[in-house]
Amino acid sequence: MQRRSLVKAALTAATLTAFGATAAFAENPVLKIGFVGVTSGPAAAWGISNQRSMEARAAWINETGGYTIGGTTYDIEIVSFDDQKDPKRAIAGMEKMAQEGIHYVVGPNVDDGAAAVRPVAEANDIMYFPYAFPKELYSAPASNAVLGMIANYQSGPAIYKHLMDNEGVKTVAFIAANESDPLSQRDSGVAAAKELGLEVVSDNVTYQVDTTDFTPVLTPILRTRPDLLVLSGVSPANAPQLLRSARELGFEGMISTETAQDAGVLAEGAGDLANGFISVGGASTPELASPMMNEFVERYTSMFGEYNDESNTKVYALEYILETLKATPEAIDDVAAFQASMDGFEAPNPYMNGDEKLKYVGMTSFGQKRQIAVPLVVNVYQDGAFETMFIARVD
Amino acid sequence: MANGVYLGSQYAMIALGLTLIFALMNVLNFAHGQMYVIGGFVTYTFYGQWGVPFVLALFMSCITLAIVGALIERYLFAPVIKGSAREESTMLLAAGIAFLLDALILLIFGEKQRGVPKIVDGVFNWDFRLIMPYDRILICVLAILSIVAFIALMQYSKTGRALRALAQDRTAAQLMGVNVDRYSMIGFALGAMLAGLVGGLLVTITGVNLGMGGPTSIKAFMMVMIGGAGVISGAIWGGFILGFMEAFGLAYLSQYGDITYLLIFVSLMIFLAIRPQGLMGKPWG
Amino acid sequence: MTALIQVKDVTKKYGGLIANNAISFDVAENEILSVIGPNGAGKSTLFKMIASFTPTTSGEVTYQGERISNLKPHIVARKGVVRTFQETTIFKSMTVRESVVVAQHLRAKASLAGYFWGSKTAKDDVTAFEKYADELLDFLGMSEISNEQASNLPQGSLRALGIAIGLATDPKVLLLDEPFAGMNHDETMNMVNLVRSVRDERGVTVMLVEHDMPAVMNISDRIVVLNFGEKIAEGTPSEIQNNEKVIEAYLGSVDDEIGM
Amino acid sequence: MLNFSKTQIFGVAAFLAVVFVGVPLFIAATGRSDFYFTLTSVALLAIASAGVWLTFYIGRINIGQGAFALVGAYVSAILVVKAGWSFWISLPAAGLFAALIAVLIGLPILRLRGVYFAMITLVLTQVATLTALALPITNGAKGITNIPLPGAISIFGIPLVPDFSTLENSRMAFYFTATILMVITYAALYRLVNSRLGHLCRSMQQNEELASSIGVNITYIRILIFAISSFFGGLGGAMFGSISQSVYPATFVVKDSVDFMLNCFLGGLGYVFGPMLGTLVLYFGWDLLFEFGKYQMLIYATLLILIIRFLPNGLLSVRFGKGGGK
Repeated sequence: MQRRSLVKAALTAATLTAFGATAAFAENPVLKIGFVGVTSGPAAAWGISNQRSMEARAAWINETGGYTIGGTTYDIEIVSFDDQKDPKRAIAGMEKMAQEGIHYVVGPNVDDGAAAVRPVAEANDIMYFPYAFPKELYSAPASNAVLGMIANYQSGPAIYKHLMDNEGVKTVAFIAANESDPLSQRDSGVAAAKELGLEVVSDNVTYQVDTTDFTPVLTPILRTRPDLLVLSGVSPANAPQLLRSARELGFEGMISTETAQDAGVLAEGAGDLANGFISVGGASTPELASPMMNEFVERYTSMFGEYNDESNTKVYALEYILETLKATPEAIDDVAAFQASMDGFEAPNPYMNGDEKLKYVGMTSFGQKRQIAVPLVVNVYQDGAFETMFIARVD
Repeated sequence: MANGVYLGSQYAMIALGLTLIFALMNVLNFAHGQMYVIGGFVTYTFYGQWGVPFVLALFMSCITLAIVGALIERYLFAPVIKGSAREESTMLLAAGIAFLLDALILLIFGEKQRGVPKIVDGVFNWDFRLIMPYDRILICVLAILSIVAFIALMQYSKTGRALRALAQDRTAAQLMGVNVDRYSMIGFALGAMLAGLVGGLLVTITGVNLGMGGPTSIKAFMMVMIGGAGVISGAIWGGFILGFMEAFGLAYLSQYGDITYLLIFVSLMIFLAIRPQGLMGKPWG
Repeated sequence: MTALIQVKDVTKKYGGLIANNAISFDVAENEILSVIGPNGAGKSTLFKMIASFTPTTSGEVTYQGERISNLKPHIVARKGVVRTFQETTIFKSMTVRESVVVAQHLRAKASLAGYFWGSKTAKDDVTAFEKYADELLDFLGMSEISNEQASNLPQGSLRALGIAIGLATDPKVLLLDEPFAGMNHDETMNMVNLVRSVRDERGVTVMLVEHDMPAVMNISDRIVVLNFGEKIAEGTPSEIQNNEKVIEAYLGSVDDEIGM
Repeated sequence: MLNFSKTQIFGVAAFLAVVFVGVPLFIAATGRSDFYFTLTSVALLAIASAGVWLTFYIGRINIGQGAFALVGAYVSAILVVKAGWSFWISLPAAGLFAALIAVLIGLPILRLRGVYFAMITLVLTQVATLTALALPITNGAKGITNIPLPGAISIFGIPLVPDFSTLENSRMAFYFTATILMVITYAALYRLVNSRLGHLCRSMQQNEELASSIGVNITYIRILIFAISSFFGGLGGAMFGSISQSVYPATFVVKDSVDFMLNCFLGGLGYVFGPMLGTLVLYFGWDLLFEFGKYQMLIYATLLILIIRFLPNGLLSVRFGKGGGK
């Protein structure tokens, strides 16, 4: 109950405004898309970037006349629910979505929430797009969850491999917050690193999310002198402090994470000490961003005052939902049709230059296509902005 | 070692504010962490955003929090304490205030992690045996100075004496002619101000975000418990002990990996069970 | 007269401080025995050790030959040795009658589960408790205030309530903690009569710790005098009145008190 | 002893009617079936809060109920998933295990009072979460997922409870299960408080020394009450695990412990049904304020502060004067 969904509140307000505005000059039928995630508390930034990117996109669509699916033009309404990172609330949120007659929901942001909403989602015919990595969410018999991003067990190996090949990284150390998600991510990261033949020199150091001084936590890990330090599942709030402490302690190796980060936060929190920090992004770097991406960023910024680079990866889920519905109009209230169409779905990726495609993947990891194909763009932070390091794909 | 001193000094300041409020009014201020966060955001806004000199920004944090604290005491805590059958009811009020401040923080300052430029660059490195960035040293010194100033205030000023009398025995203080209502308010404002001051100091190192409030409150509670509730020396001891525990404990216990914190918390529980009054406190109940 | 309670070489040390040093005396059945002494003589500590509210450092207290020191207070109470407190220690938000009913806990025949399910024994217990509470309050002359909330009572009635709570447990020995403190002459005399009737009519042995010399002289069968943690005298009121050590101790303490 | 006044009987009857008939009818009429889960949550949280209230009744501020709810959730999950027990047997087992833990932990810590007890229970919640993260049997960070729904119960071939997984509307089934449990819990709590044990608790709440001087074994009663309290916590937690079909270390955290305590404060510490009302208002109130969007939290907090400012003894103090059982 702490820090209730202030953020959610913000999101909802924005939704209402967006909705109100639409209702004012367009009388289109409304297509509701849900969001259940954490928009308050220490992890608020994750959910907020999610919610805002959805709202920015929805407002954009509505302003330009709506979204046409099967001959009907809809206005898009985003219905948001702050689960406060509490699985109990997440279930309530999913129930609320069912109540609203919503069949497509983005979120939740964390493992326990994503697992807790599964019974509700499956009972109420809701497809949901969590930002959580446990494989059992996406593997049969689970049917309704679609991984909304690239899992760390997919991006991790790609990053480690790249660094091994190009930077001569031989030893790696992991550090994670003492919470479910980061620990799970660390464990799968460690397994992946070992498989690649990297030497894992430290994998059991953890910190509490409320840590204010990371020096004592980092000291033992840095003593092992790894070539690469992986911050498993690091939250945007902790990342700058970890970077700063590590560099101040004289660490000169590479630092990476498999989650998305915000350049502004890094710049403020760690300044130049964040240079060289490797993280995962969407189509954020100038050479990759399509004009549509740039417009999106612009609209987002004017709507909420400030862009969040994490949104680069979070703009996709809504686009996937809409594009798939467009391709299979009957799926609008028939989830089975949606699922059936996932195998063959393909559409151009509007946010990236080049001929990238939107499609569902995940056969290798889950045995069924329950993941959206987002280009795995690995970024390096440099002086306040991200630069592309390399791009990879997931199957 | 140096890290212990650094962590300890900031923890001690947080704990001091909390323990002061507790001693004066028997209120466990759940909103203490939120006050700390506000302090951080105010300094961030003045120093980081508007380029006001750091010291002035810090001063603004103190003033803001002192005013907030005074208002909260005057219009919320004081009447509730008078009207409630069991004084623990103030815990609900404190929690309500924590929610309210959280809501305000989100609306005013947003959800992102915020940080300000370093006030001093560079790292003090003594042969790799002692590594300490200069800004930490500076903050640590400032924190210790503040603590010393606070103690001096409590010991030697008229206000300090009145507050101490009040903390010891409300009724007796009243009989001695201390204006209880007024000094409760001053005390609360002072406690809140300390929270704001630490928030302002630390924003230069750890940054600030709206999620820090709750965990900070809980940490502060633990420090106060270790040292002994409502005792100033206890808060300082508690702060330093927790600071050292984190600084050393993590270094030595890190080999146990994931259960490091479990060990720390369990030992804390055992300590409290054996010595419930903390190090310096009197049994209370 | 046989010794009901025997205090044998009881010593209490707090760190290096000796609060009681090898105190010994007996309390006979059906007598009123007072322990007196100047401030800081160790009366309260001794009292607490007898009721097992604090452990002894060495020595022991027996009741009917059984050790009652260094146990839990409720066990001592169950054996029949019950203490009262000074006036602030009451059940603040219960009425007088409720307090007395609750205090009959020791007499309960039914188990706690029996009470929960409302067994026959439990119902009988409750009826019996309420009846006895009324009797007891009547006996103590407190019927009129039986429905008053304890926190609203004047000081004198609080003291009586304390004794009522103690008596409700149906004790063999009642230990009274400064029953006359802060009372004026009339109130003291009422209390003296009350304590006496407790002994005379209910056969309760009374041991009390007190300051008020005239009242103690009036009420006690025998008196034990402590000073600086040592027993300096024991005897009937008249013996004590003429004991030089006692006079010296009390004069000395008066000086001390003035000095403070 | 069961001499209820007519008003009381009427009140209880009205309450039961609302819970078991009114709510389902209302939901059927409005189609707001999401209320089932919200109200189920309220019922379960109210059960756990009842436990916290009980520890308040012996004068202890308990911020550790989250720990026992977590224990309950894990015990039930482990018994169902790893040992293949029926959920209905694992439910009381979860409560009993939580009670057992409470006895072990209560022995040293129940000597503490006031804020000290409050703090140590707060730390206890942290310890529970961290233990769940560290133990192999709890599956550590990965939690326990895919917990089957409660199965059928039948006695002598007569089906009493259907298999939840075959039900079309398991929400309603959970709602009834949770509310029945809640009604039983509060009936038990009411009996307890108004029986001799309750009187002894009250005597301890007001003065432990005096209570022990009249022969009350305060250690025993403290432990007993703490165990009962934790039993309720374990029960509520186990039910929750079953609804979400998953348990994680973060299923119950410090925030939940604090919430349980606030529910009691808000409803009123002097009233048995206080925690139930408090839970309803705090949990459901938040959902109702959903419409206010951005300002939801602000309004919620402001209302909370106003309530405590003007009704410092809890919501129920409006209706009843002082003290009193119900």
